[in-house]
Order: sequence, then structure tokens, then C-alpha cells
Amino acid sequence: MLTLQCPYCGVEAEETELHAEGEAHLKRFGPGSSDDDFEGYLFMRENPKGVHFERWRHSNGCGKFFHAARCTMTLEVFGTYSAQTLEPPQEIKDKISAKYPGWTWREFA
Amino acid sequence: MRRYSAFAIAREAARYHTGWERAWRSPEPKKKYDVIIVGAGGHGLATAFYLGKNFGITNVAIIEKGWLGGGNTGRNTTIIRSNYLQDPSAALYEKARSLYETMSQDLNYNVMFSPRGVIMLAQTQHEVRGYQRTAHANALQGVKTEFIGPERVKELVPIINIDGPRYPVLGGLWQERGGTGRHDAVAWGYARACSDMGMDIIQKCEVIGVRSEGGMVKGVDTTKGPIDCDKLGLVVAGNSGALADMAGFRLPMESVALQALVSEPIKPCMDVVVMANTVHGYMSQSDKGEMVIGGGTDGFNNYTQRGSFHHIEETVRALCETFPMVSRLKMLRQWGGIVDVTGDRSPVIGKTPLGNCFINAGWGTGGFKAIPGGGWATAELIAKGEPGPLSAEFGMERFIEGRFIDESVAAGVAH
Amino acid sequence: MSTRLASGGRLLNKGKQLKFSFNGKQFTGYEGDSLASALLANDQMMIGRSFKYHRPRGVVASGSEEPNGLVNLGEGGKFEPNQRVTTTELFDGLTCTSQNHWPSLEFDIGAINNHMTRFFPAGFYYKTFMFPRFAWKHVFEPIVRQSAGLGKAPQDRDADTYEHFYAFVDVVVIGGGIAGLQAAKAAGASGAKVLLMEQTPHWGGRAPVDGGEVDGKPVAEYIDGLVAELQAMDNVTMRNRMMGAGVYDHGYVLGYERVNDHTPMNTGPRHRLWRIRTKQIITATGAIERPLSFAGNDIPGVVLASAVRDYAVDYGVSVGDRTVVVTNNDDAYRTAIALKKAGLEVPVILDARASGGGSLADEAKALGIRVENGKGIAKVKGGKRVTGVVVCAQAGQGAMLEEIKCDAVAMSGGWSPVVHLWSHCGGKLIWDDAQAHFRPDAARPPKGANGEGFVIPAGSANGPLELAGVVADANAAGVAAAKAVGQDSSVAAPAVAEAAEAAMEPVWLMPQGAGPELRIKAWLDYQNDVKVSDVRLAAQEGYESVEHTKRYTTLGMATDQGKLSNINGLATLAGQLNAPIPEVGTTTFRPPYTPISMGSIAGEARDAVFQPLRRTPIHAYHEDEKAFFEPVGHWRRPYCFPKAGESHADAVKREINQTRNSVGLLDASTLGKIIVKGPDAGKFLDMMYTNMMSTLKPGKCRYGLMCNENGFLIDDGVVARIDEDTFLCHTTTGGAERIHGWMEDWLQCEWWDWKVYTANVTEQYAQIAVVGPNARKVIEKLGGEMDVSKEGLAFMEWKDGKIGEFDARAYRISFSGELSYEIAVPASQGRAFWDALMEAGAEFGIMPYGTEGLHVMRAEKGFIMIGDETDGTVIPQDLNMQWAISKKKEDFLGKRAQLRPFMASDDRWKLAGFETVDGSVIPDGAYIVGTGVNANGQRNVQGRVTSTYYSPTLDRGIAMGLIDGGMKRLGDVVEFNKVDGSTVKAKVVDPVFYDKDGEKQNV
Amino acid sequence: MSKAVSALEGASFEGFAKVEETGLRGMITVRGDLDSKEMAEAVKAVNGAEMPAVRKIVHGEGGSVAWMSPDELLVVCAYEEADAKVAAMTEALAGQHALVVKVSDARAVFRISGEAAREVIAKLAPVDMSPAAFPAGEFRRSRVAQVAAAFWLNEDGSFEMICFRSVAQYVFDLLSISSERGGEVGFLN
Repeated sequence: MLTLQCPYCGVEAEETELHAEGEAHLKRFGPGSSDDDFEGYLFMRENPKGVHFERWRHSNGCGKFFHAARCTMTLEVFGTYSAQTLEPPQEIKDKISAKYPGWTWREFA
Repeated sequence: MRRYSAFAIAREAARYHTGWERAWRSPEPKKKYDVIIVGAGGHGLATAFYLGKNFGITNVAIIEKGWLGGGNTGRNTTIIRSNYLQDPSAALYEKARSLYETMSQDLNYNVMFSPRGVIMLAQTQHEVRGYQRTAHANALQGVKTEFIGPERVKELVPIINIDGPRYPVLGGLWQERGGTGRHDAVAWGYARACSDMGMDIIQKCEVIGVRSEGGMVKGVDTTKGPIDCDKLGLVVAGNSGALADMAGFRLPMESVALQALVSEPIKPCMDVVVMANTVHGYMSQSDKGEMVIGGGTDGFNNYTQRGSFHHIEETVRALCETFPMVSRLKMLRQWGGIVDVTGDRSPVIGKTPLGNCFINAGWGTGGFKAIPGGGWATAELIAKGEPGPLSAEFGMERFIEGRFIDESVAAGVAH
Repeated sequence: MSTRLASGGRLLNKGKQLKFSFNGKQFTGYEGDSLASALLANDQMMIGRSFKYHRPRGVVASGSEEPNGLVNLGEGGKFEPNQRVTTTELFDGLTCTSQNHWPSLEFDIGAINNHMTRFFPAGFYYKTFMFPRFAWKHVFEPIVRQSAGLGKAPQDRDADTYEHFYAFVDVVVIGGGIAGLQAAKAAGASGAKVLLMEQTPHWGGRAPVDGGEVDGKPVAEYIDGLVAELQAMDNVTMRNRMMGAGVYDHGYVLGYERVNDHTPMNTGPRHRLWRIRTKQIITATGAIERPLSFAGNDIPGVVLASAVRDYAVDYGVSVGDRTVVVTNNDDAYRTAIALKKAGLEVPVILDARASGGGSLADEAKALGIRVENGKGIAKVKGGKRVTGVVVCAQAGQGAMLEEIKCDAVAMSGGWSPVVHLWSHCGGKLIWDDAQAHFRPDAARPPKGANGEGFVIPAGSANGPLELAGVVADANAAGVAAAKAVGQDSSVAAPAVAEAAEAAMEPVWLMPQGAGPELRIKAWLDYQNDVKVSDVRLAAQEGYESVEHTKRYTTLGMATDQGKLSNINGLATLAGQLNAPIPEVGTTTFRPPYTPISMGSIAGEARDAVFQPLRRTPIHAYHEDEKAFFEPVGHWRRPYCFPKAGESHADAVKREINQTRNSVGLLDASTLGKIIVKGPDAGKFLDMMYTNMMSTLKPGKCRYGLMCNENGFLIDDGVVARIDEDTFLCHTTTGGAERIHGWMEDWLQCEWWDWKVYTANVTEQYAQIAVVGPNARKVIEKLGGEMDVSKEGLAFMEWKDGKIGEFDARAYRISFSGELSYEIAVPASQGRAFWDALMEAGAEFGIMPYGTEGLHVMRAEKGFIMIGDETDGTVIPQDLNMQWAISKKKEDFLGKRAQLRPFMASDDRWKLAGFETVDGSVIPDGAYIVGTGVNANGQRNVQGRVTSTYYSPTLDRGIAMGLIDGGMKRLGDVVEFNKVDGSTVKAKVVDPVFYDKDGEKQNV
Repeated sequence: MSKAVSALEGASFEGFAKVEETGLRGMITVRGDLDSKEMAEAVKAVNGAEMPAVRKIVHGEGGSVAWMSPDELLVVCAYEEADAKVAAMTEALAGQHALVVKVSDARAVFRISGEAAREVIAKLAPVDMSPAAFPAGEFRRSRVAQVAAAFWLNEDGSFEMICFRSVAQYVFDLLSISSERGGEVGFLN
């Protein structure tokens, strides 16, 4: 039973106010992209044991989508942040580094 | 292997059962095997068993990081059915179901396959049409199912409320030869048979690396040292992503928690398995008398084997509505398992980007019922190096081609 | 015999006598009794039968760990099986019956299993019952099932109600014994918001029974003071009859409050399930005494020593007249002393420790009790009740030293902390050699959202078993919890005085060298009939992991979840494997701590509020007209409006004929309506839809298709352009929230620089389709300013204005092929508008039609329906809808996916119409059979039906479906399968069956 | 307009708290840049209310304004005044990228009053309803049981709750069941 703070309305929302929306920072591939890129975008997932970045929506709340950085092994939350970004904020990356030095996730570290 | 029988029990009773031998050996790993299977769950053990039985390949190690059968094999709600819609699924699950019919005799281990029948309730017009479609498909697939009316449902399940004010029961898809089995026994029975064929089941041995050369698999590194092999099978539900990562490729899968619960045991009151997909709940009664109840998956990646309580709430709510007597029972125990879910909710049995490395994964919520079929198909794949007809459609290439096997279409869910 | 004592019973109100019945026998007890104490007071020692061997079972404990004392409680809608007598408070009029026997508790046929014990060892059913093959299901399994199970299945609908409650606090303290109280005080003194819960009706736990002095006062007095102090603190809430049922991630606690179990005649909920979010949890859950494993340790009358003491002190009940005490620790001496002081006989204390006990032993000896060190019980004599014990040396193999007559045995094998709640969310355990138990490992707590530990064990739940240690530990836990939530507490632990105890010595089998004939009678799990011999057998056969052993033997799987048996079983397994106990490991603890009612989990969600039922503004009309409803999402839409004596099929036919020939009304309010506005709205909709929407002119409507990124059709509907930068998008009934979320997803997460706002205005409007050749006349009759003539409002146009006195927006669109207006009015005026239309249309015989009429009419016109023609695997191209896919656009959602090899290939099944050769209706879901079989032996198929109806308009069966080759197959006759194995022949035709040229809608 | 009726036509229930459907209410969804001068002026001009802070509701002479999300407000006013206010706000925001739309008829409004009103809501919504956490002026969007809802606390101690019109009966039933006598909790007051 997770709680995540919605970065838009500030509510410490419990899971039943939220909706999980899958892996974060997917780069969309449209017409003109290769089959591999397109398959990667639609289906291939990091699915890590450990640090993960994902999308959520405060669906029973302010309705905004946001990002969360979370550990899939401990459910520790490193932070939530705006949906309108292509990468996690440095502050959250630092927080993760303090706990898991040398972590990587896709192109982030 | 000393055979199990009533006579053997009587013989042993006289000497206080001191003469029973180990069900399986507990060997140290050899340097090299023809085939290594990673994962001693139902699918892994079944794969090894059919490698031996169907292809005579017995120089096999089954490597398990925990205890055999300790993953999803021992955590599911033990439902066995094959009333799937799409041809490839129906073929695979019906193969599995038919193997369950004779499994106790084949393994000389009573897995308590109980073909008590499975009903999937239709509670909306849309579900009625969906299940009628499945019944028509099944008729051509050689899967015996039947769409039955509400009166017949009530006859089969006296404790059901077919006149619920919100979702009256409009009928159901009935598979008479579906049912349940004793999940632990399936793993134990296969393990005993594999061990008897000379295969090594190596428990408490974690794979920490996959070794390859020139794009071909060479072996694995484990907590008990390196072990070489010609062929490698990854059969590790809930950990497929981690193993794939070691082998150097990604999977079209995510791992999420799936939960189940049981009530306290009561005297027999329900003799079939009932699945109610509109309200999201399914229930059967175990031989011990517990009502075994399953629900839905969490929406987020999770490896903790702990799901979110609101799914339990949703499931119990649905079952209290469908079976009013449930309200006065008590929840004895809830638990979770980690399932790998693919992009089309159907499993993957196929080759991987690494040569001679094969994978059986992505069963989502439907792994237990498929164990013998999945093992059969995976053994064929590993032995021949190419998929046979049972697994032909289940390769990962389907995600590139857009050739999906989508079972959710007939109002069904892949439990 | 067990009986009520003249003295004792600190929890009783002897001024209030209560009547109750057991198996029809009328008994009396007192207010304050548990059902267990009241039964014992009436000499009802035997309460039920065990699971497998149907052995007689009596109460063995006094609290929630009780495995044996289970009854069917209550009757009718208040019946409940498997109620523990030890946690059931007695109330006047309580009725209960014993379980798991036939025909009676005293004489049970099933007890024959008992004599076959040797033939039913652990796992025996895995080794037999395999032949003949059908026999498991039809012969053996029914026998196993009949003999298994415990209580009866409830029959009636639950007569009680339940509810949930959300609470948010800083610190939850679970357990209201002296540790919980002390911890709550220490935490509460900091000002932190504390919720203290206790599962029983009483505060203080077992400390008052065990004695000792705290802060210079008798412990009972100290507890009264603590309770008063806590009650006076505004920031502390105390709830009894509330169990900490489970600890979940991120500080989520389930509190199971039994509000009215003890007052079943009260109004209000029976149970309330609290869903608590807290920063810290203190588990002051105490410890549970372990049985000793000796032969016959399950015979009624063999009771935990602490429970014997509880019954005497708390309830004034003696378990027996002559009680033999057997122990491996000092605590059991308290029982002997209490019994002696109550005037009961204690013929001997058998202390397995060669060196014997400490000061409590001296006290016992001083009272004249015989104490035998280094001795144990070889076996207990008796069947349905203890009659004596055979004494032996603990060190030997059980040779009889003497036989002592008694009617009760009080046993103690040491104490195990209740670590369940610590463990639920991942807290790890550590083995304590001195106490021979697992206790929480403070270094490895369960961790919360911030990565820090959020559970602190306190008191005996953390290992300390003596009063001083318990109080000090609990106080420290309270201070630590306060600190963890950012508060300061300076409460110090009070001074404690108590008897010094000698060290316990682990005893896992009594006597130590017991042979197989004794081990087969030494019970570990009383309810599930698991014996020492079973665990040894499991290990011998290779079931070496705890999980294997547990599952192979069913140890710890009973309704008590192994509270008494886990450690003893584990130690037995370790002994057999010759491994240290901590290496063998422990099993995983799962919520709930003790079973909780399903009703409480479901909460208020039953009957009318089982799920939200969405109602349109016109819903009441449909109900008044006795519409036959079908659920569509959470809506219920009228399927048809049958008149008295009319079948549904007849009603549908009548509704269609009326609509096609004159005029009908459809409540279309459920259709989704989403406003999309902004300078980039057109560009955005060009991405969302396969069609080009940006070119739509204000005032016009366009039918559009939406696909997901995987290329599959997910929704359709009419888009109206309101003005230059505003569009109104209609979605399917089930699609409004989904599609609105989908739009927001893309706007918030992908194209966040595009200037577009959306608003879901689905429920702002009641939308009514006025359909049929007389539709215009009906609208015109209402008057108002709106020109709805052919020219004034052309096909695929919309307009705002007054119709009658209603503020209306009319869309000239048609899903039936008839002249048709969909008119939206504010929802608050919806019912009035509907009534006005009905009145105006009376002269034309106007009547409502339902969803089935809608479906049939659209099928007659060859219009596709999302959910029928589509099922999540269909792309627009499959439905010959290339006309709706813009070729000019570089991109739209789903476009890339539709370029993949299998999507672009020609061998996909495509839409066509079908007419049966004999005019009959193709069955729903039928497939078009092909020739031969595939590699898996399945019959080849070449298509399937997607919509099939009897068409009243054409008086024949019509259908749409997907077929290999699609419209290229025009004129072919194909065969659809039926479930009986036969087929029905049908001709491939154009899917537009009615008014192919569209003349009827364009008038 | 005379024919307009609210979803439950003023239904009420009295248990340990009182639950009433308050009848028709004007409501306007406003989306746009909440930080802009134009938006602040539009709100002030139309309702006489200040711009609400995050998760707050502000009451003015012409009605109330609630913070819905970083780019959305809800204006609450008399039912009859909604059209005029929509027009006025649309005009005030002309030239801005904004959306102003009437949603009065899409909603139902309930008042929950009485000393234990907080506990009625706490049975249904996963929200801390304690006086310290939920003061007057707080505006919370959440769920009640299985549907979305928003509620706020008035100065007089009563709560008002908004839900979609289609689930008005469901929400009314939930509130009624939750305020039935015998179900007092005694935790929040």
C-alpha cells in the first residue's frame, strides 16, 4: 500500500487515489522509426530489481500525471517529480546515489 | 525409485515409516551438463522431466536459488482449465490439462488433479457474447466447453446468488474437465521423477551470471561456482527480467504482485471452481475446506511478494456479492507472488538473442495450469533448438511483427 | 472436572448471570466470561474434534492462539463457523455447537481415523489413492473433503453490517498489555498523536495474573494508573476489542475492531476495519507460551500452564481438581502456586531441568508442592479427558518411574515473542539461544517509504520475558517512536521488583530419547494433527526446507496459523536435520494476525452500494417503465422496454418497427463528451484520431476513430467543431473517463508545450436521440426558435438554440440510418425534456428503444460497434475503414504500429456482411470453418461473426463478421460452426443491409 | 429553466450526522494560467474572491472559488448565475489560452453537518479528517468509497461534498449508511 506525494497538489496520496501508469521516460517512436526502436518503445521494459522510474496519475485527486523514483525491492520512494521532463532531477539522482552508489537505469546514473 | 502405493504405506506403517527413502537427491553440481534449467518451479521441473522422457536427455541440472516449488508454483490458486479463446493458447493449455489427467499415474505421485469443473460467469450481455465466442472456438479446438444458463449455474453452485441486483448471472462458460490440483505435489512429483532419471536438482544455488562466447551460451556462474552447459533454459517466473539482464537482453515483460487469500476451512459447500470476471474474483474450495480466493494484480513493478490491500478488498467485496455466505467467513491468510506480465498477457516460449539460450516466461496469472504443457513445449524447443507446433506462436518475435495472442478479448482474463 | 471456584475471577461481574447454550445444553456464566471460561466452568472440557484423526479436542490456551476451541456460533444470518471460544465474550442468549464430527461430539464415526493414525502419516495421500484414475475425484476426494473442513458453511445472507474507517496518526501501539501501555505513555508524553489498540476487552494483558511490583505498587495497581494517565491525554486514543491485524508497506496498519460481537443486539456495525496510516508502529504484542512435545499432549485437560493460571485468576475457573505441572522454565511455577493458593491440588511439578528452578520453585516447595527436577511426562493417560500421567526421566527414553493420577496437566515449554506484525512487512528475526526463541532483529526492521525502519517491537514481543525487562524495553520503544516522528519524550522506565528466575532450558521432545511409539503420539499442531513423527518423516524424505515440511505435513496451516506449533516444529525439523535452528529458518508470517471477517474487508460495499450505479437524468423513467437493464460499465442502460406479456425479442422488434416507421427515443446520455480547446486543439485531435480533424469546419460534425499506439481501435464517436479553437468529442459509453485520461496523458506527458485544455462534460448533458421519419415533426411540435429543417440543420451539422423552452444543442447525426437528431440539454432539464418529447410524440406512437434496438438498427446499416466488431485486436483497416484514416497526416497514434508486417499484410481477416441461406440467425460467437486441421490438430478457421441479429426490418438473420479475404469473398457461401458440431451456411454480402444509398437519413 | 431539478431533489438523512443534498448549484470549470494577472482579475471580477492557494477554497460575495489543480479552478455560485459568470469570465479571459465551461448540471452537492461530520467522511475517504489536518477552507479532491469526489469544510463546521451527478444516489446512500446511529466512532472529535 504505497503513498506517494503528488508534486502538483502536495497531497500525500495513498495508492487508492492514484493510478500506476507504467515505466517512465519512454521515448516515443512514430512513423519512420525502425522495427526494433518501435518494439522497444512499446514493449521492452527495464523491469529492474531495484531503482526504477515510473509514471503515476493522481486520478482520484488533481488529475495530474507525475513521475516517481522508487525501489522495486524495498518500495522506498526517492522522490516524485514533474511529468514535464525528460529525466529525473539531479536532487533525486543524488538521493539514490547516496543509497545505491553506482546505480544505473537506462541512460541515467 | 521405490514406488508409492497403499501397500507401501502399510509396509512402512509396521516399522513406523523409517524405511521411506528421499523423494529426491540433493547433489552437488557437476562441472558440466548437456542442459541447465534455471528455476526449479513447476515449469522448470516439467521442462527437465520432458527433456528426459520425450528426448532421452538426462544429463540435466535444475538450478534453484531457493527451494524447489517455492515460487509461484506454491503460491497460486491451483486452477486448471483450458477454455482459452485463441488457437495457440487453447492448444497449449489443453495439452497441459490433458497431461494433468494422467499426471498422478505418470509420476507415481498423487497430484490430486480434481476435474471438478470450472465455470466462468457471464454477468453482462457482452460477457455472454464473449463466452459464446469462446465456446464456438473451443468446439473447433477440441476443448470441451459449453455455455450454460443461469439455472444450470445455480445447480452446480448452490451457494451462488444468481439474482444479484447489480450483476445477475446470465450464464457461464462451463468446462467440465477443468478443476484444481495440489500445487506443491506437482513440483514434488516432477522433482522426484527427474531425480530418479538421474538429473541433478540443485537447491539453494543462485545464478549470478550467464557466460557466453561468440553469441552462444557456455554456462552459468552460481553461488556454488561456475557450471558449464551446451544449452540453457531460463524458467524463472518473477525473475525473468533479472536473468535476461545477466544474459544480455531485455524482455517485453514487467513483474507485478498478484495476490490470493484463503478463508478458514469449512465443510464442503462448493464443488466447482467459479470465476467472476465482471466483478473480479474467483473462488474454489480446497480439499481441506478453505475457500481459495484470487484477485487481480497491482499496476506497478514490485518484487516484494507483498501486494496492496485494496486488491484484497475489491476481490472480497465481489465474492460477498456473488456468494453472500462468504461475508460470514473469515480470511485466514493472504499472500502474494510476483508474476511476469508480457505486452499481450500471453507467455513467451522461445529462443532468445543469445544462442542456445531459451526462455519460458511471462505466464502472468496463468502459469500453474500450464505447467505440463509449458514444460512439454519448452523441452521440445530446447531439445530441437527450434519451436514445435505448441510453442510456434509464442516466440518474442511476435512483438515486432504485431502478431499478438490476446486472450483478454473475449471478456476473459488470463487467470 | 473443571469447575467454577468460589474465589478469583478478577474480570467477572458475578452480579450478572448470563444464559447460553452449547450443543443444545443450557449453561450459565457471568458477565466478563469468555466462552471458554464459561464452558470450563460448566465442566465442558471437550469442545471439538481435530481435523484429520477426529481426536477429541479441548481448550489448550486462553487467548487468540487457541487452536482447538472452535465452535459454530449463532444462527441464521448471524451464524459463524470456527469461532474461537477463548476470544468470544459471553453474552446472554449465546448459542453454539461443536464442530467436525458425525453424528455427535461424544461419538464420532470419523474417529476411526484415529485408530489408523499409523497408516495416515504426513503426506500419505501423495503416495496413494492413484488408482484407478477416476477414483481420486469420485471416491477418495469426496471422503477426504467430508472428513476435512471444520465448521459448517453459513447458509443465510449476513444480517450484520460492516464499515471502514481511515485514521492518520504518528504512532500506532499494537497491544494494550503493560508493555503497550508503557510504550504509549512514553510516546504520548512527547505530544505525538498515538493510537493504542488492544484485541481483548481489557487493558494490562497478563501482567496482573503474573504479579510483580512496578513503581512500588502491585503491578495491577500500576496498570490502572497508566490507563488513567493515558485516558487523560488528548493526543492518545485507546481502543480495545481492536486487533492489529496486519502491517503493510508505507506505514499502513489494519485495525480490526469488533464493535458489536459482544453486544449482537445493538445497532451499528458488527466490525469496523480501520485503515491506518502511521509514521511509526510499536508492536507490543506479547509472547505466546509453547506446549511441550510428549505423548498424549493433546488429550483434553492438557493445557498451557499460563492458561490454567488465567482461567483461575481471571475467571475463577479451575481446569482440573488435580493438576500436574510440567515445565522447562520458572514461569509455570506461578501456575502451581496460584492453583495451590486457590485450594486446588498440585500433585507434582515435573521440571525437565536437572538443576530445577529459582526462587519461584522455592516458593512452591514452601507451599508443600512436590517438585521433581530432571523429570518429564512419558505419556498422558486418558481418552476424552486426562486421567493421569506416566512420569519419566527427561534424559531417558521414557521408562516409567511412576504413574500419577490427575485430571489436568499444565505444561510450559517456554515463551515465543509474537513477531507476526513485525514480520508482515519484511522485519527479520534473530535466534535467541538463551530463551530458545526467535525475536525481532532490531538491525533489520521493515522499512517505510523513506527507507527507514517503521516498526519498533516492545516488551516481551521483543524478547524480554521478565517484568523489569518488559517495562524498560517498552518505555524505550515509546521514546524511540517519539523520536522517530520528530518529538521528544523524557519518560523514564519505572522501577520493578519481581522474583528472580532461573534460566529456561529448551526441551523439544519429552523425554529426550522418546522412541517412535511415543513420537507418533506427541502432537505439534493440535488442529491439523501433525506429530513429531510427521516432521521427522518429512525431513527423512527430503522435504528439508521449512516451507516443504510445512506444506508436506500441514504443520502451522490450521486456523491458528501455527502460533503454538511453529517453533516446536522448526526445532524438531532442525533436530532431524542435525542443523542449528536459525539455519533451518522460519516461515513467512502473513496477515492477518488472526482471521478477520470477510464482511469487514468488504465494508459498506454491499447491496445498493456494492458498486456505484451511474444513473442518467432519465433513469427514473426507465425504472418506472420496468425497462430490462444491461450493465454497461457502471451504468445500467435499458436493453429494451418489455410490456406485460412481451418477450424481450418481441419488445425489441416493436421498438425497431416503431422507430423505422415513425419515431423512437433513445437515452444517449451515457455517451462521453469531452471539450478540447486551444490554439493547438486541431493539431492535437489530428494525433488522437486517425481522421483529419483540423479541417473540420465550425458547425460541422465528423465521425472519427481512435487507435492506441499498438494500432488497435479503442474508441469511436462524432466530433463537433464548436468554434475555431474548440471541439466537442463524443466517446462511447464506456469510454468517457478512459479517453479523457488518454488525452490528458498525451497533453501532460508528451506534448506539454501544446496549448490545449480538455474538460470532461459528459454529465453536464442529458442527450436524447430522436429517431425516425417523424423525428422532425416531433421536434417542431415542441416549438422554439431552432430551425431543424433539412436545410436549417443539414446532415452532419450541429446547432445551439431553444427547442421548446429548453436550452438545446442538436446534432444531426444518425446511428440508425433514419432521420435522426441527437439533442443535448442540461442534465437538470433532461427528464423534463424527455417527458416533453414523449408528449409531443404521442400522436406518432412515440416510444423509447433500448440498447438492443440500437444495436440491431446500426447492424442493419452496417455500422460498426466498438466492442462488437472490435475486441482489442482489430485495426481500422480490418473494418474497411481506410476512408477514416487520413493519408495526408504524417503521424497519428497507432500509425506506426499499423505499418508492422502482420498489420500491413493482406491475410488479415476483414469485415463483410453475412446472410444465412435459410434466413436463420447465426449464433453469437460462431467461427467460419476452414478445411483441415492445423499442426496442433485444431480445426482451421477462416473468420468469425462479430455481430449477429434477427432483423425485424428485413425479417431475417443478418450478420457482420471478419473473414479471410473480406469483401473479395462477396457471393461465397461459407459455413459458421455451431456448438453442437453442425454448421449454418451463409452468403458473403455487403454489410449494409438497409437503405444502402442513405436516403432515409438524408431527408 | 424552471424545469431544472437536482439529481436527488433535496433528499436528506439524519443519523448521528445530517446529510442533505443541497439542490442545484452553479459550477464552472476554469482552466488556464492561474498565475496570470488576467485570471486573478477574472476571478475577482466575477466572484469577488481572491485566488485560492493550493488545495484551498475561497469564498467571495458572488460565490466561491476552489483550487482543483495547477491549471484548473472550480467556481461555485448560484445556479441561475452560472451562465452570466461563464460569459463574464470568458470575456475577461479573451485572448488568453483558457477554457471556461459550465458544469453545474454535471454535479451533485451534499452538506454533511453535525459534530461527528468528520467521521462520516473518514469512513469513506482516505483522507486525514482530523481538525488539525483539515481546517476550514481546505478543499480536497479524493475518492469516497469507489467514486471521485471533492469536499471542503465551511466556517460553520459543516462539510460540503461534490460528486458527479450520475452517482449522486450512490454517494447519498454511502453518506447515509456512514452516519447511521450506532456507528459513531469517537476518534475525531
